[in-house]
Amino acid sequence: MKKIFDNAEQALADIPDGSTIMLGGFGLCGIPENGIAALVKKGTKELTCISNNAGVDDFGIGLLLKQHQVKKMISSYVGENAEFERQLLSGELEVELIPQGTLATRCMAAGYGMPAIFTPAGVGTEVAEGKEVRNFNGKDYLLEYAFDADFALVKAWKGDTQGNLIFKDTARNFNPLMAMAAKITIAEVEELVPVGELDPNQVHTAGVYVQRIFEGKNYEKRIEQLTVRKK
Amino acid sequence: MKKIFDNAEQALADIPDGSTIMLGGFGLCGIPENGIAALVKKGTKELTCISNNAGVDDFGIGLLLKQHQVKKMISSYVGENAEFERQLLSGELEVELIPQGTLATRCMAAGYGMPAIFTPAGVGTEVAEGKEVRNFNGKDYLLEYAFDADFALVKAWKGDTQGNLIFKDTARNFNPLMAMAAKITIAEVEELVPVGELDPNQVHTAGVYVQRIFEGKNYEKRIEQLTVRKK
Amino acid sequence: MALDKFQIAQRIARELQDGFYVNLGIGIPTLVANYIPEGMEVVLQSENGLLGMGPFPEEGKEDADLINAGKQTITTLPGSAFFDSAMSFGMIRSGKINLTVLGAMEVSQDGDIANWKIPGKMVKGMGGAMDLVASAKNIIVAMMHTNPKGESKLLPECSLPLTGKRCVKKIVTELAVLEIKDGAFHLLERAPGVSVEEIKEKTAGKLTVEGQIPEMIF
Amino acid sequence: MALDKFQIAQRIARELQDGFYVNLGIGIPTLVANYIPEGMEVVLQSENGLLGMGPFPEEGKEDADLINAGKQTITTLPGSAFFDSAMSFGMIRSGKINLTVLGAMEVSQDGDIANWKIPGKMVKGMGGAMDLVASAKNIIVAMMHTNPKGESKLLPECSLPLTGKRCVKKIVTELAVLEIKDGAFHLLERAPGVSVEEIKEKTAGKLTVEGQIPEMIF
Repeated sequence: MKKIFDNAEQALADIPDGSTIMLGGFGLCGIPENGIAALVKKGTKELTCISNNAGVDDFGIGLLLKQHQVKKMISSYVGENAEFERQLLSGELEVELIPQGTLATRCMAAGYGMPAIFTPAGVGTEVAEGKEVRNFNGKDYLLEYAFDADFALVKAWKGDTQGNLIFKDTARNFNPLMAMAAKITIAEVEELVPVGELDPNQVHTAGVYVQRIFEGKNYEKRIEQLTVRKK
Repeated sequence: MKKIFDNAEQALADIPDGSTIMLGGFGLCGIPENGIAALVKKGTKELTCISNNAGVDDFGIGLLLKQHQVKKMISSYVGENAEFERQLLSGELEVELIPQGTLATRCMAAGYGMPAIFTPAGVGTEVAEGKEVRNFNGKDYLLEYAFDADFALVKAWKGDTQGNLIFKDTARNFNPLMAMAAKITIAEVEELVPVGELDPNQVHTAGVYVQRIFEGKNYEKRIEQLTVRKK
Repeated sequence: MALDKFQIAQRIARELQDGFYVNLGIGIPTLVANYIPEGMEVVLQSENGLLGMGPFPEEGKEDADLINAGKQTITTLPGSAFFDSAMSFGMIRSGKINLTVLGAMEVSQDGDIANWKIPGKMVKGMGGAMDLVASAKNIIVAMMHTNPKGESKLLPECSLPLTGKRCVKKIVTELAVLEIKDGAFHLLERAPGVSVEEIKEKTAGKLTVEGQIPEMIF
Repeated sequence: MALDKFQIAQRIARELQDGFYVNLGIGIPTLVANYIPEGMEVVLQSENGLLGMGPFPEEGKEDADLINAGKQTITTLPGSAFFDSAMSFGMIRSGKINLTVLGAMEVSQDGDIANWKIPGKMVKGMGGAMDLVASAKNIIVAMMHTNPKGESKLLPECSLPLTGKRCVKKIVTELAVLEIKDGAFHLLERAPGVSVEEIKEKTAGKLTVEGQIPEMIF
């Protein structure tokens, strides 16, 4: 069982053009910084990216957009990115906007082997167009399908050599869901520890979901909205 | 926000006859011992119990069965209980057997606000009788509905005064799922700690799901199948 | 006199009850947190995966791994719990969040809400708003009564693409508190010194005024 | 000579591959854990909520909170992880478990399996068996070729209520290893000294025998 890779380049080496890739993170919090950098370096093109947000102009998925590596974004919120807006308006970039909870639950559905789920989000809105509506107990729900992604790039706080992961604070967000959902999950961790060091009761993502793992380097962890109070 | 109760009697005082109650645990592992004892003492009748198993003759849900407090059991496996068998054969007790994963996922569905889920378990068997079958990507799935339970009795290792719970080892099983699923969740914990003592990253069940909590007493934690190896 | 945004938040805070779990949207709704009555326990949910959201961190103590749904740096409180986004929206969908407060561009007399998209403008996305409005048992909208052009935002029908249908229960604007039921805005309270006439004038949808309408007191 | 239950387990263990996640049912399947080849990493799942199941505890070190799906006291191994029952069956349904080994009362030539219910007898329930057989990509059945009355358990069609349809891929009995495909049992290997004739005689379903059938070596 060889899950450990030396770095992002090696772990992502075989991602082909045209792949559907899930990228963990909410805003710039908990994003796979090393994985994105490796994709940029590698120049993988025609990507369909499933990610709650699309980064900012010079960080996160914004770096992939700048290199025109993204064909389609599937996200819930894509503000704060001028290059994104330019490509969208010029028709270079395809965008599918879906409710955040639906995004999360469609990841979970894939991880749980459920082909579709029902959610009330979007009923009566344009999100419902072309979708099956079904009433349960007097309330309408949309049928939404599980995602089918080739790769997931997720970022955890700690991981062990069997692929078990622990996330920190709100950097957890979509990461454990995407880890469960993709065919091949590549996890980058701030600290890669020997097997046996993580408490089995505290593992958020069991190693069964993680095919490749490496210790990431030089995390910038950029803050999008610094808000503080005086001491 | 008054979630803390002194003991099981007080926390369960208002459970009426005829309630649908979820009981956590797998076999005798992680069962709400104090809650069951309080139900026995209180003599609540005509219960519909949702629980993976039905205890043994003199422990767990078996204690409720002995007092004829259970009208219906919804379980996946009910062996190892002579009184159960007697009541079932005599028609005193109604039993609905459902696959274990379906049981778990129907709990989860309730907790996640999903009215129904799709699962392949039971397709082509008598479990599928009368149920909607739907094909996704060439595979058949059954439509199974979320449970609708009045109360959940769950047992955790540690809990805090806001209702946050941490489970231990395989005593986790159905407990966090049922905690999410019922209208009123009553958690008993081996150790009730002040708020702030649990690491927010290690909480398995957030307090929002727990309406009542108490520190349980005198846990017997009976072992059903003692298997050991020589030193 | 019309309420300022702090007073709108303050008024909404009166809807809180002890033990409530509350989701506050970006903008005025966020300010509601500053007016939680002393001694009342209210737990704030941030839909990116936190229950028990605390105030902004002290300068220098910010942590990039700890943000709210508005991407702002925040803190935890004793009793906080983290979870993933599916569980977060799971607890929203299953009705465990007692109150949701959010902003809107338009609300209809049937409780429809539009707050995510203006045709012709760059669309940033709905984020978690559609999930929240479709699921929450109790939704209060905090918004101005009129748009910058002076047009009413309380309409017979929304003109903008909807975020959700028949979901808003109450609206607090700079002028009034209104309840939505039976296809109409029911005027409950007026801002100090604001007349029923002015509210009528600025409400394009069906407005019901029954009896004396009390003034809010601050 | 027919295999004993340990040899059946030993033979099944040869189907393991490095890095496999495996779910072993109660009975003979459990014994497979004893024959994992040296140096091969195989992680055992227990569907009550554990990956990385270890051996039985030393006397006196048993823990009531740590049991397997057969309710036996067990241990963890370095790298173990606990999870709830929904996630456990989630990973089963999504095909993350590479191999499932379980017992059966009957198997049909189409891969149907019956192992949970005998009409007229007290029914204990299906536990997790229906979930496992409906979802696993690779299912091996470990069972005796015939029942105590000497009747074949490899049938054209199951006579007992089904646990799952068209799911069994391989069967290892005391007499043979058989693959199920195209509506037939394909004989792959014989137990040492067991003749093809005997296997034919004890297989009620359609049996395909192509070329020389090798003997298993232990």
